Amino acid sequence: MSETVTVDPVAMIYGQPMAQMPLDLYIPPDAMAVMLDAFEGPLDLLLYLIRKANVNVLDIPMAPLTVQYLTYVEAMRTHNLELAADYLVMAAMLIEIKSRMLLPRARVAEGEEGEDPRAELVRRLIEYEQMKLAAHQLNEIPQAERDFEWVEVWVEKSMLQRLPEVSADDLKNAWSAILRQARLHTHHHIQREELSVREHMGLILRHLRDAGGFVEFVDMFDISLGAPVLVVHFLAMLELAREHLLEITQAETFAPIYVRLANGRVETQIQ
Amino acid sequence: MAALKPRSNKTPVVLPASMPGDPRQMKCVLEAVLLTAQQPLSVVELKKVFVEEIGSDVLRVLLDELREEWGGRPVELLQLASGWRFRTRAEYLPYLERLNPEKPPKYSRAVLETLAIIAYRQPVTRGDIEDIRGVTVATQVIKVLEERGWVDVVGHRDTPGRPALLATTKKFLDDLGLRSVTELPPLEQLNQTLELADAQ
Amino acid sequence: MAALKPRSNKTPVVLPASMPGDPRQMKCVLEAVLLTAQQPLSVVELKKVFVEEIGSDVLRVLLDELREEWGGRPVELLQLASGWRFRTRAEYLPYLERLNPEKPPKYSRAVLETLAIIAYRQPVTRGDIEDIRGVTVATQVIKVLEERGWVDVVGHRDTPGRPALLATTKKFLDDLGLRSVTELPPLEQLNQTLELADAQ
Repeated sequence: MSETVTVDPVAMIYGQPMAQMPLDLYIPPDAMAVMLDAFEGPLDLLLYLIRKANVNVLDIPMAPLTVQYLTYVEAMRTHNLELAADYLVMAAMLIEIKSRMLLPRARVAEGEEGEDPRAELVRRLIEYEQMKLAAHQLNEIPQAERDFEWVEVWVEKSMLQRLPEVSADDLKNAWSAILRQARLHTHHHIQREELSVREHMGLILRHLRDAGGFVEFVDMFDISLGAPVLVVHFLAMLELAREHLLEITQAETFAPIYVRLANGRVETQIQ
Repeated sequence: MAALKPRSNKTPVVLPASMPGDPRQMKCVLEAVLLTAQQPLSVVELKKVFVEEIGSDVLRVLLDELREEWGGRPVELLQLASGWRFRTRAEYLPYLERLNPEKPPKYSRAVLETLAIIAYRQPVTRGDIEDIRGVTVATQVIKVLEERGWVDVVGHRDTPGRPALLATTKKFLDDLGLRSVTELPPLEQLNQTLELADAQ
Repeated sequence: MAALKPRSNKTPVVLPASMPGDPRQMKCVLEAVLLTAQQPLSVVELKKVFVEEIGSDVLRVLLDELREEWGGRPVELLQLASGWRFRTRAEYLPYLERLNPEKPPKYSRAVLETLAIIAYRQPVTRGDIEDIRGVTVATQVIKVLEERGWVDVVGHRDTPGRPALLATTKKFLDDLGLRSVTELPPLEQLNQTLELADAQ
């Protein structure tokens, strides 16, 4: 597993032997600065190095990787790039792994090997790589505002005429207020009235209005409504006559009785 | 470096060929633009949308066609002073309203009391209402109720000036969910309640 | 006393008869409401639009039909995490951009990787993100995502310092056209030779 260390070192970096010169190490300083700045961190840099070497992540050759990593970190320093402490922590970790791999593997149990010193690094690399790819895929998904717009058709609210709501209770309360008020002005009395008679007074006036102001008495009644309604209707008619709102006429005995609006005039302003 | 592409215009979908001479495609573009616009778009602005030069006359024809195509839909394309815009038809506003209900407006006390008097004492003249309320009834108050279709003139009292007699309409009953005026809260109860309340 | 149903149809506008059993009319109403909505509308919200009681299943069928009817149009109806909403198809963006050349938000790799970690590993603390990325996460990075409304704090881990637990929001899913986190692209199963997406 660790046969890579057998190559003769070509250089010593941080006291470590360098197996071979990183092949792509010479890059014009400006380009180098731009490139180094593009790494998202030590894991990103390590992934880049591993990809360049086209090696199996499960069997990382620690020595050359460590050498290359340190070379890049050194390059970052010389270019005065802001070098996060994370890079140095990673350097220490790499060196530690590498040195542990030089030691004979301690036997944990019969026939079993102890954990590979690279295991934790591999796990982290794989996880980071996975998230890096996921970030790339996320960015491919069409995004609101960047790749599409939401439809939002204009609504002209003023086109909706909002009318107040009134309930029978509102009327009752209004009436209570009126009664209280009326009590203060004792000069007039509000008596209890037979409501249905009042309603039928309106119905009769409307009927006459719609009929041109003149209707035969018997046509004023709808027999199908039943006796109580007919009586109320009749009472309403008498009340209207008493208030001089309509006239009931009969030319002679047994002749048809006619009901007409007082003055026989049709109210022209009625729609 | 695996620099992620900042923009993802790598939609697999082929861009619509919007060459002049494909009016259907151009109308689709106009539709997309107008459905998402936050304000009316003028013909000048709409021309900017296309890469090719498009005559204002051509654009106007397309817009007219688009307006017609949307004819029977719940949303209509309008030409306003400042440009073209889609707008929801008025008859759908009540549905939108139900989604985001606002507090309904209220009638003034004068309107409510006048309505109560007309409802309970109909038919009544304006003079009757004034007698009962003890104050002058503004013409506006009666007008509000007439415009609402809740009150109308059913005749005239045969007294000097022939004042109009006001009564409630069938629409009033319908809108209040009543079958007849007799279903209004009875007055006698009210009187008693009031007397009881006052006695305490 | 007359039991009154609260009435809400007080518009002078005639309501379209949207009796259950007129799916075409109901779809028109849904269309009007969805085309004008300022955010996705859930099935529960859409039900409120109708006066009558409508089953969720019926509504879903109508929505599916509506989505299909809009199939070939420049605008599409989508089911998102927080509900249904119309949006323009991606291929129309170039036209919209020409009208409104404002640059859309473009996120750095740091922001995107942080977002990916939150989306796929949620809920996570900032420490978790730093562990995975191997670098310190700048406050600004999280702030960008929070301000977009894509990420928020959903709790605190019961460890020293009680670090905030971050998760993605419904808006994040909505803005990406997704109904659920499970619709995110599946994670690549990497175990052999590492290959970067842009490896050439």
